[in-house]
Formats: sequence, C-alpha cells, structure tokens
Amino acid sequence: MNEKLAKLLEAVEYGKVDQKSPYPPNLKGMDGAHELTQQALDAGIRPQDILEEALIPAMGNVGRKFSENKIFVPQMLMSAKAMGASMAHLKPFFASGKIKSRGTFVIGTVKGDLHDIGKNLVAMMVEGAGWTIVDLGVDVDAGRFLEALSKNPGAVVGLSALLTTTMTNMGEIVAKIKESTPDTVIMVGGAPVNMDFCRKIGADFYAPEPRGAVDFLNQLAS
Amino acid sequence: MNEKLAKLLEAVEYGKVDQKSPYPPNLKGMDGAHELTQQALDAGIRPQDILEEALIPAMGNVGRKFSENKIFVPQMLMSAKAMGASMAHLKPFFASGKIKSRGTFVIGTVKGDLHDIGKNLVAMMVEGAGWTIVDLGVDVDAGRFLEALSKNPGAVVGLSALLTTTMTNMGEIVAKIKESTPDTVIMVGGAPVNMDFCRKIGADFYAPEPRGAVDFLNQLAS
Amino acid sequence: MKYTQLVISDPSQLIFGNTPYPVKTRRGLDIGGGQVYSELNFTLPVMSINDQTLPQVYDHYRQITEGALERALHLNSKGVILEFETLLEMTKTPAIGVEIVKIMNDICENYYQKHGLASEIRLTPNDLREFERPALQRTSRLLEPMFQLFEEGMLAGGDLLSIESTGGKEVSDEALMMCDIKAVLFSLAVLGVRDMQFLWKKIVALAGQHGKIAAGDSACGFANTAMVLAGKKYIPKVFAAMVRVISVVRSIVAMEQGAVGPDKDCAYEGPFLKAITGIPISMEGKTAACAHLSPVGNISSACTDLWSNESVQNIKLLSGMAPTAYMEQLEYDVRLMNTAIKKGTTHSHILQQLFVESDVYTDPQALVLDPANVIRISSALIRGDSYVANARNGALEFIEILEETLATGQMTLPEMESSYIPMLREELQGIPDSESDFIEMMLPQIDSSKFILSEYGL
Amino acid sequence: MKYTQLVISDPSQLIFGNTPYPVKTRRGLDIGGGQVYSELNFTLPVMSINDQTLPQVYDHYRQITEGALERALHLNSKGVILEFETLLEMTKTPAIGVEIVKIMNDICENYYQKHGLASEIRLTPNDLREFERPALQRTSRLLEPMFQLFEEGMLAGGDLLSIESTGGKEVSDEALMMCDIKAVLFSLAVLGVRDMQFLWKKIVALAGQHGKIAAGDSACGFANTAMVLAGKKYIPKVFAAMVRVISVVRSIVAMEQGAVGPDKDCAYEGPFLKAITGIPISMEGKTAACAHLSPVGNISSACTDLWSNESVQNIKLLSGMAPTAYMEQLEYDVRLMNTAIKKGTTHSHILQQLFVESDVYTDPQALVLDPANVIRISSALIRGDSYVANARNGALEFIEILEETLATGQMTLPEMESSYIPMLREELQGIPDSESDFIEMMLPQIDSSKFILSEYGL
Ligand code: B12
Ligand code: B12
Repeated sequence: MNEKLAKLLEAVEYGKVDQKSPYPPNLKGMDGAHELTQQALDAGIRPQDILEEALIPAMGNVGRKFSENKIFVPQMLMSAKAMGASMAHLKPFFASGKIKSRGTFVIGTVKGDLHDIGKNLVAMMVEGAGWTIVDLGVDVDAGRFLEALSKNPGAVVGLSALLTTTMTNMGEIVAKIKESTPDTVIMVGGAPVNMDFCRKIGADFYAPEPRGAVDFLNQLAS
Repeated sequence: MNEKLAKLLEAVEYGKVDQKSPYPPNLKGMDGAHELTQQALDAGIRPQDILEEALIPAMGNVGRKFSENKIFVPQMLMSAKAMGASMAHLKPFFASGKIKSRGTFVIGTVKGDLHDIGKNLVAMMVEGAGWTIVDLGVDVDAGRFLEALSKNPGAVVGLSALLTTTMTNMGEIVAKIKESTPDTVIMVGGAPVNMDFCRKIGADFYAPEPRGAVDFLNQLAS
Repeated sequence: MKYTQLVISDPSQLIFGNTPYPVKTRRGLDIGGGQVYSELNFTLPVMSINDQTLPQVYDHYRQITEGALERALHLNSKGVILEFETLLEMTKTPAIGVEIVKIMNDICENYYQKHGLASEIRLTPNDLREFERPALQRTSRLLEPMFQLFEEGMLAGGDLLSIESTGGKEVSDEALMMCDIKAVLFSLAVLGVRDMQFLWKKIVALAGQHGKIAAGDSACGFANTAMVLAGKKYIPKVFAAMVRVISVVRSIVAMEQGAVGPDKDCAYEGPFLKAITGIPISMEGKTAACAHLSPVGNISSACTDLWSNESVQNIKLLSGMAPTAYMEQLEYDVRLMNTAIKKGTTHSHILQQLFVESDVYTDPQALVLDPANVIRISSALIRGDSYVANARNGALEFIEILEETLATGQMTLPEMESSYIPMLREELQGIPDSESDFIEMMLPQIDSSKFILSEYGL
Repeated sequence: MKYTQLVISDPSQLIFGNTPYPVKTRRGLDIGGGQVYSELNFTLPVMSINDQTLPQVYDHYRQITEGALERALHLNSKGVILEFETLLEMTKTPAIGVEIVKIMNDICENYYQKHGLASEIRLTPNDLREFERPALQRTSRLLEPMFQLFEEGMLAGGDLLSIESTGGKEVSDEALMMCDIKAVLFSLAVLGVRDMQFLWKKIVALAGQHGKIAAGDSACGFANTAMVLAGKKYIPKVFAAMVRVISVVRSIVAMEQGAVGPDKDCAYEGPFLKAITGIPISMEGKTAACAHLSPVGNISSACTDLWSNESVQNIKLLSGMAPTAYMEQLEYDVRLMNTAIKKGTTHSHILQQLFVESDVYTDPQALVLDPANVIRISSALIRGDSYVANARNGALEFIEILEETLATGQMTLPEMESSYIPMLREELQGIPDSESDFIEMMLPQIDSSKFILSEYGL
C-alpha cells in the first residue's frame, strides 16, 4: 500500500486528529489525519482511494477492536474525530461526484424515547464504514423520517428504542415508511428489541450490536 | 327450602356419599347423597329441582370454599363423589328429557402434553355446576376434539396446556375447530396461557382458575 | 435397602459445598469437594418444535449457552453445570437432543480452552413411558429412543446423566389429589422403587461403559408436584412434606444401583440422600422463583453442592436474556456460600444457620430440610428391612418432629393443616413392614386398571 | 455543603437494616429501624399507552400489585415498598399516574386492613424536562405536570416521593462516552447540584404541606448509565466507579433540602449518603438482574435498608408473573438479613462480611462499596468548602484506595483499565476548589450550545 495512505490509516486508527492534538501520547507532534489527507491529495492520490484504502479500513480495525473489547469508546470516538478531520478535505469530491458514498443512513430514536447513547454509537460506526449519516436525534416521529427520506431517496433507515412502551412506536413508523416508500430498507435495534419483534413489525433487519448493523449495510452496498 | 333437599345439599357439600361411607366423620352412619336422592325422588320431588336446588348449590358452595382456600381438594373430590352418587339416580331423567343439562363441556389436554391435574380440577368443578363432561384425557389432537364435537353438537370446548412447546398446538386445534364449526365456544387455560395468548389464537375465553371457567359457563347457560 | 448406616450423621457435617464422596468431572469440577457451583437450567420460549423451527431451536440453545457462559466468565465463576432437560421432541427424536448437546458442548469446550472456565452438561432425557397408559415400564418401545439419547448424548458431551423417571406416577397423581398417603407410599416405595431398580441398573451400566457419570433421579412428578399443589393451597403442606420424605426411599435406588451424584434438583430429597450416601446434591430455592414459587427459598441451600434455578425460558428481560440474568443470580448466591467456605467453618456454619432459621418454622416443608431434622429422618429411613417399612418410619419420624416443634410454639399451623396430622399418623401406622403384605393390602383399594403389576416385576 | 461531619463514622455501624434516622411510614413501616424491607419495582410489558389501552394499563398495575402483595403475605413479609416509577405518559398526563397510584393504594390498604400486611408506595414521576434541548430546567412548562403528579399522587397514596432528576445530563451524556472526568464533575457538582437545590426545595415543601415523605433522588442517568456502559466494556470500570463517587455530592442535595430517605435505589450513592447523613437507603444488586447485570450483586446489600429489583416487566414466567417471582426472591434475600439482625451483631457482621468479601476485589465499582471504604471516601467528600472541591476530593480518595488495594495484590486490573488511573488523577488534580473558578475553566471546553447557564441560576 501507498506509504501515505498507510500513515493516514494509522492516524485514524489511533485517533490522531491533527498535528497539534495531544492524543494519542505516543504520536505527539506527528502529523494527524488532517495533514496526512492534505498530503495525500497533494500527491495526487485519488480521493476515492483515500476513503476506501485508508479511512474505511482504519475504522474497520477500530470497530473490530471495539467489538473484541480491546479498546473503549473514547478511543473509538477519537478515531471518529480523526476520520472527520479527513472527511472535511474529501467533502468537495462527494459533491462533485468524484467519490461515491456507500449510501445514506438515516437514524433516530423513536417518538417518546430519549435514549440515544446506543444510537449514537451505531451512527458513528456506520459513518466509519463510509456511509453518509443523517442523524435525526431522539423522540423522532414518522413524519420526520418520511421527510428525511424524501430528501435522501434510497437511504437506509435505522430506528432505535430502549423502552418497552416506545418499541410499539417503531411498528407505526415502519408501517408509514413502508406505505410511502415500500422499498426502503429498515433496520431496528435497542436493548428490548429482538429478531421476533423485528419480523413482527415488518422491519428488514435487527442487530443486537453496531457491528451487525455495519456488516449488513456493507453487504447492501456491495 | 324442602327439608329433604336441604339434607341432600348438606350431604353433597360435606362429601357424604352414602350411609356406609366413613367420611366425613361427623356424619357417620347418617344417610348420604345416594339414599337422600332416592328419598327425594320417592317423595315426588322433581328431578330438575333436585339438580337445581340441591346438587348445584351444594357444589357451588364447595367451589366457593375451595376458591377461598377454606377446604382442600380431597374435600372437593368427596363432594364430587357424593354428587356422582346422586347423579346416578338422575341419569334416566336426562335421557328422557325430564332434566335439561346446562350443556356439554368437552375438555382435554392438548397434543404432546400430559399434564392433567389442572384439567381434572376444571372438569370436576364444571361438572359440579351442572354440565355434562366429556373428558378426552391428555395428549389430544384436533381430530379427537372434532369427533367429540360431532357427537356433542353445540358443546363448549376447554383446552389445557402446561408446556410452552404445546401451547402452540392449542392454536392449531382452535383453528381447526373454528374452521369446521365456527360457532363453537372455546375456552383455554393452563399455567403458561394468558389472555393475550387466548386472543392471539382466536379462542373465546381464558381463565386462570377453574372458578372463572365456571362463572363463564354459567353465564353462557343462562 | 442397601444402606443401613448414615455416611453423615453429625448435622454440623451436613453442609453446603462439602461431602465425603465428591464427584470430579472431565473439565475439572470437583462437585462437593469444597465449592458450590451454579447449575443453570433453561427452556424454549413459546414455540413449536418441528422441521421448520429446528434451526431456531438450535439457535436458542446456542444463544442460551453463550450468554450464560459469557456472564459466568465475567463474574469469575469457578465453574458451571448446564442442565439440558429435554423437551419431548428431543427425546422422541434423539438426533435432535444429541445435536443440542453437541452445540452446547462445543461452546463449553471453547470457554474452557480459551478462558479456563470449566462447565459440564447434565443430560436429562424425558421419561417417555408416561405417554402410554397403563404404562409399559419395562416392555415399552419408547425405552429405545430414551436410551439412544442417553448413549449418544453422553458421547456428544452430556457427561452427567439424569432423568425424572415416572414409575408409579399412574397411581401417585390421583393419590396426591386425594391426600391418600398409603397410595402415595405404594406408588413410591413399591412401584417407584422397582422401576428405579430396572431403569438405573441400565443407566449405570451405560455410563460405566463410556466413563461417564450416572448422577441421579428426582421424584419431581411426586414430591415437587405435591409442593406446587400445596403452594396453591390445594392440599395440606403437612401432606406435601411427608410425600417428600417418602420419596427418599425411591430416589435412593439410583445410588444403590451405582449412581454417584450430583443428585438432580427439584425434588428436595437431596439432603437425605447426602446424609445417607454421602453423594453431592443439587438443590433449588429462591433463585428458582422463575420456575415455581417456593416455601423453602433459603433453607434449601443449607447443604447443597450445586445451586439451581430449575428452569427459565429464553425470553428477553430488561437486562438481557432471562437465562443470562439467572446465571448471574446463581453466581452471586454461590459466591456468598463459597466465601463462607473459604473463611472457615465458623462462617459457613453461621451462614447455614441463617439459611435455616430464616425459613425453618414457616412451613412443614421447610422444617424437614433443617439439617438436624434431615439426620433424624434419615436415620429412621434406613432403620427397617424393606423400602415400605423405611418409608413409613421416615414419615412417622417427620410427624414426631412436627409435633415436637408445634409443642414448643415455634411453629403454628392452621386447624385445616393440623387436623391432617392424626389422620396421617393413623394411616401410616396401619402399613405393614413387608412389601408383599402391603401389596396385598393395597391392591383392592387402588384402581388396578391403571397399572400393570408385571411391568414392575411383580 | 451542609454536612461537615459523618453521622456514621464507624464502619461497623454502617450495616443493613439500621440507621440513626429511620423513617416511619403511615402503615407502620420503620425503615432503617432494625429491619430490611423489600422494594419491588415493575413496569409494563411491550405495549403502547393510549386511550384504547388505558384499561389494560390499569389492569396490569392492579394485577402486579395484587400478585406481589399476595406473595409477600404468603411469605410472612414484614412489609413492602412498591415503587411506582412512572412511564412518560403517566407524568405527561398526571391523571393517568394518579389513577394508577389510587389503584395500587386501594390494594395496599386492603391487604393492610384484612391481613395486617403493611406496604407503601414510592411515587417516582419522570423528569420531563429532558424532552427539551437545551433544557429549560427552571422555566419549562413541563414542570407543571411533574408537580401536579407529585401533589395529586401523594394525596392518592404515593407517600414516598422520589425522582431521578436530570439536571446536568445534557453535559454528562457525552462526557461519559468520552471519559471526560472534568466534564462529568461539572455536570454533577455544578449543574446537577444547582438543579437539585431548585427541585428538591419544591418537593420537600410540597411533602411537608401534606405530611408526606420526601425520600430521595438517584443519579441514575449518570452513575447507573456509567455502570451499564462499563458492564458492556464501553468505558473503564475505574471511570464508572469514580462517577459514582462524584454523584454523591449531587444526590446529597436532596437531604440538604430536607429529604429524609429512604434514598432511591439504582445509583448506589446510598451508602455514602447513609454514612454522611444517617438516612435510610435503598439498594439493588443480584436480584435486580432482571433490570441490569451488575458487578456488585452481593456487596450492594452490605448496608441497605430496602432491597430492590430495580424493574421487571409484567410478563409471564413458568412460575407466574415476573413481578410475583421477584417479590419472592427479594423476600428471601431480606429474610436472610433480618434473621441475622435478630440473632445479633455477630451474625449481622459475619453476614455483611460475606456480602462484602464475595465481591469487593472483583471490580473497582465493588471496591467503593466496602463499608470501610465508604467511610473513608465519605470523609473526603465533606472535607472541602464547595461541592466541586468535595467531589474532586472524594474521587481522589477513591484513587488512593484503589492504588493501595492494587498494591496489596488483592485486586488486579488489566492494563486497559489501570492506564486510566494516572490520567484521571492528573485531570482531577487540575480542578480548583472554587465553583466559579471551575466554571470559568470549563466553559471554553464544553459545547455551550447544549445548556443554558441561567436555567441553573448562573
Ligand atoms: C406436576 C408437573 C408435572 C407432572 C405432571 C403430572 C400430571 N399428571 O399432570 C409430571 C412430572 C409428569 C411432569 C412432566 C413434565 N413436565 Co411438568 N410440571 C409439573 C408442575 C410441577 C406442576 C403442574 C401442576 O400440576 N400444577 C397444579 C395445577 C392444579 O395447576 P395448573 O395445571 O396450572 O392448572 C390450573 C390452572 O392453570 C387452570 N387450568 C388448567 N387447565 C385449564 C383449562 C381451562 C380450559 C381453564 C379455563 C383453566 C385451566 O386451572 C387449574 C387449577 O387452578 C409444573 C411446575 C409449575 N410451576 O407449574 C411443571 C412444568 C409445567 N413441567 C415442566 C416440564 C418441562 C415437564 C417435562 C417436559 C419434564 C421432562 N423434562 O420430562 C415433562 C413433560 C411431560 C408432558 N409431555 O407433558 C415445566 C414446563 C416448562 C416449559 N417449557 O413449558 C414446568 C413449568 C416445570 C418447570 N418449572 O420447569 N410435570
Ligand atoms: C442510560 C439510561 C437512561 C438515560 C438515557 C441517557 C441517554 N442519553 O441515552 C436516562 C437517565 C435519561 C434514562 C431515562 C429513562 N429511562 Co433509561 N436507561 C438507561 C440505561 C441505564 C442504559 C441504556 C444505555 O444507554 N445502554 C448502553 C447502550 C450502548 O446500549 P443500547 O442503548 O442497548 O444500544 C446498543 C444496542 O441496543 C444497539 N442499538 C441501539 N440502537 C440501535 C439501533 C439500530 C438500528 C441497531 C442496529 C442497533 C442499535 O447498539 C448499541 C450499542 O451496542 C438502561 C438500563 C439498561 N439495562 O439498558 C435504562 C432503561 C432503558 N431506562 C428505563 C426507563 C424506565 C427510563 C425512564 C422512563 C425512567 C424514568 N422513570 O424517568 C426514562 C425515560 C426517558 C425517555 N423518555 O426515554 C428502563 C426501561 C424500562 C422499560 N419499561 O422499557 C431501563 C431498562 C432501566 C430499567 N432497568 O428499568 N435512561
């Protein structure tokens, strides 16, 4: 692999945002994702390759280490920040069509429910896998999902719920989405949700952990 | 109330089968249900009245005391035996149409399931309420219920299940019965069953305890 | 009866985690050797088992095993027994049962190799013979799948063999409802004993052949049924407690035939078996509230070697799957006992005393589990020359203890309960010593269409 | 901070069932007065709450209350607290919450009149303010339904008032995920403290007006969230344990405003509050495995006065409804503690010792709950002049204890965990004594669009 990309991969994997950032201690003073991305672009490396060969594999490693309990969330968040610093450089190329996003993922915690820690983790890991995220936040009703879908046609939807009394709102939201855009792929999750419930309300996929969501989306995209 | 009927009521309520029976100790040597029924018939009391004014109220008292935990099952079983001794005298009048049974109750534990203690208790208490019982035993499939219904048109059906893996057989049996005789009233019970499940499989009634079953049947009959 | 002397005759020696004849397992558990282990039990949620659903069935058992062992590992467990008590279809079609054992055993092995967590599977096939009435205890074709599952299942990793056998149940069911203690005694001390002799000779031989562990058989359909009925106030507790005592002479036959324990949970004969034979036992109490409510929540742990939850469905609770949650509860219970053992006899005895005193006078069924009473009753249970006499003597000793306790005022019983005491004593006293005399006495009184004497070798 | 001295400074006095300032209730419970009681918590199964389903909702609560009290009665319970922690709809529309309190209270009263079983309802409305972001802690219209439910609910029989208030949570959520201890401290010791002062002044006044009991507030959304995240290995346990310690300075504000306990379960600040203020507390551990898994299953009961299961859905288990089963489990746990109390201090201390030693060195979150450590940390928590200084001092004392323990070898931590210790210490040491200095230091570092200072009186 190109040495520049290898360095960028390392910076993202270990959460080195930019040269000034103190974290991680062992990379102190060295270039971060910010600088390394600029250098890669300057060296004429294709933006698509930067994404596919450095950022996504880096976040893939991070996700794997996280699933294996080898790192904690803050480390993962630092990597996500580093990736963000890199993505800032790549943004224009998405707009111009030079990079194709893997797809758009609209996620939210359903109406009545304010639990968002799990949802945020899922969003972060999906973003790391190269998807564009539209995070609608918490307490989101069907209308707002439909609106987001009309702005992002073809997006995959993710619903999160942590309360047994808001899980039922998931069913409603799924029904309304399937009514207006039957082809929309919908994924559900959250502690009280399970595969049976997912089937029952007519959603397409359930994963107990973000990892499963990422794997499923990657399959969709490939 | 007629004194003879009052005595019969007492004999049944306290489980005095016949003169010879040693139980209950405090009625030792006295006439039991067997003798008292004969005497009532000899005195020209209408068979229907014997049933309605002595036996059913006696068993009603027994059922109430049982639900209130004032007596144990053996006492209830002795009363059921005493009622049986009385019914032996009344049987011809059912055949001739002089007594109208409250109805027929077909009960069984569903396919794959051998638990019958609960089912037997329900059968006994329903019998005490003046219903004719057809007990199909345990491990009963849909075919046998349909057969019993064709022999006893209009009968109410009771299904019992104690295993989470045989509960699902209840659903099948209910479906088949409702298909062939949609008007059949079906009641379900057993420890793992509940109201939601009853609704889900399309049965008509669920009771956690025999008392509820009796109340429901009595309403049906009235 | 083979045993004529108690292996443990001092109540202070009858304590959790220790027994004279511990059982060592393949992956290194030392049951009864100074440590209490959890025994997790579980079952499917509401679903059918058929060709279409089999993959889901297997998934459930995979998920249960993984969830439980992962949690046990997280809690630094010293080791776990997983009881796989089959559902009917899994014994009727032994291939299903065997496949599940394999799935579970692979996971156990993986946790053992990768993390050093030791676990073993107790394999408990169904006694299918109860599907035929009258039962063909010895000649039934249904014995074949049962033993196929025993054999192939143990080879697949089901190292501990148990069953809740049902010999005599055709008589006991009605006898319980009628509170007919003589019929109960007939069903357990005559029919049950004879069926156990037949069945356990075979199980022990098979286990011996493959170097596996013939564990034990609980009188669940008798004593546990009685407890549940008493819990619903359908029959007197006094009666249910007595059924438990009588069931000892039936369940001990497994040991007479060579079973070595750990005895199976759920019927609470364990403490008596431990006192008489010295084998390790499994018990359940408060942490089996998922399976049935109990009048012996704490006292049941007083002298146990495994601590079980009897059964819980694989359904979702707020924390996660129910078997995982129960694994955690068992582990913490067991930690408490093991900490006491580690600190020495003063601590273990005080903890045992608290277990005992918290329940002992609340219910006759708790009273019989006080280690001192277990020893007294056990002595009576081996005093006579026949199973019948022993069962009767044990039951009478229980009445003695009960009356002494009532006399001290430490325990009170409502009239409804206490009025059964003299009736029961009178009936027991009418029971002769000899089995044949007893059979002769009982045959006219029981509905003989219900069972076939020759199927019991009579 | 109001408290400058410990009410309980001797670890041997910090024990279950007893506290210097017990709380007596209407139906005669004497919480902390020599007896541990069960506190049962429960919730609906999967369902919506709306006009159509309201009758079913009420039925669920009726069934739960009856099932639980019937079981408690059967087990000779000395008394029960039923926590009614509302679901959103029940606070948003207070009439629903009030109706449920009435239903429950009628059943409680009936069991009291008919059977002498004493029970009380702890009423815990939702903190609706978290629906608005940035939160309007003081000016929100949502305060109205909350206080309507408090007032009408207490009049309907919800005698014990609690809430899991959320002041500061808008900062804490992200801080937890980032393991940013300074931001956590800011959210708890600045924002949380100020919001608690505002909220609890009102609750205490209302309770006083009607002769009801202002009980307490747990930092569930902070400390319990941290524990769940640590349980999933998302954040270090060392960090989660420290969050718990810091949350004390926030939760104690309820007492400063006049709350008298029993403090609410679920955040485990209880033992510290008990040591500092002498109020009775509620804790949860192994028997809350239905609600969340726990690293403090036994040790959490070491000095509790109520013993809780946190929450369980009203779903069917094999034995019956889940709340009934959990009622039974709690009652047996509590019986064990009460038997020990009855037998005297030797027994209670040995039982406590077993609770403590069975968990203490398995997890930093358990370590902080050892009564001796609770006292040490509590002393540090009242040493300074500001909530900020106190929180920092408590957290540093925890690090001392942790390092001492690690040094003895009794406890070991993986590198992933231990590497956080110096980082945390360094960050803590940078925190100034004065609140205003600290605010000045933090404001540039936190996303200030998330909260409104004036809503915290700043
Ligand atoms: C007794 C018993 C047995 C006895 C049955 C004796 C008999 N003749 O019935 C024996 C030992 C044979 C037995 C066997 C088995 N059992 Co079993 N058994 C029990 C036990 C302990 C008590 C059941 C009982 O009789 N209760 C008392 C009666 C009076 O209550 P009831 O049946 O609920 O009935 C009442 C109400 O439900 C209602 N009712 C009942 N039927 C109906 C019908 C209608 C229409 C209405 C309105 C009302 C109604 O009224 C009744 C009176 O109040 C339960 C444990 C428990 N906690 O319930 C386990 C239990 C039901 N058994 C269980 C199991 C697993 C088994 C076995 C598979 C064990 C094995 N591995 O071999 C076998 C299966 C045999 C089979 N194919 O059915 C599990 C079920 C788990 C699951 N997955 O579903 C339980 C829950 C035990 C446990 N905790 O694990 N069992
Ligand atoms: C933290 C927490 C809170 C915090 C929330 C903070 C926040 N910003 O999210 C606060 C304190 C605010 C809170 C409030 C309440 N909570 Co809360 N809370 C919890 C707690 C302790 C942890 C949840 C959590 O964050 N877990 C960690 C995350 C990482 O896990 P997760 O959410 O499950 O997500 C993972 C997976 O599920 C999956 N996932 C999640 N979403 C999605 C989506 C997709 C598409 C996919 C594929 C995967 C996926 O991936 C994630 C990462 O692994 C749980 C207890 C528990 N055992 O879960 C209770 C719990 C969920 N809360 C509960 C309750 C009752 C409440 C309140 C009603 C309390 C009250 N009376 O006020 C309020 C309701 C507020 C509201 N309207 O939502 C109950 C729910 C009971 C019920 N009936 O359903 C629980 C179970 C606690 C309990 N045991 O009683 N709570």
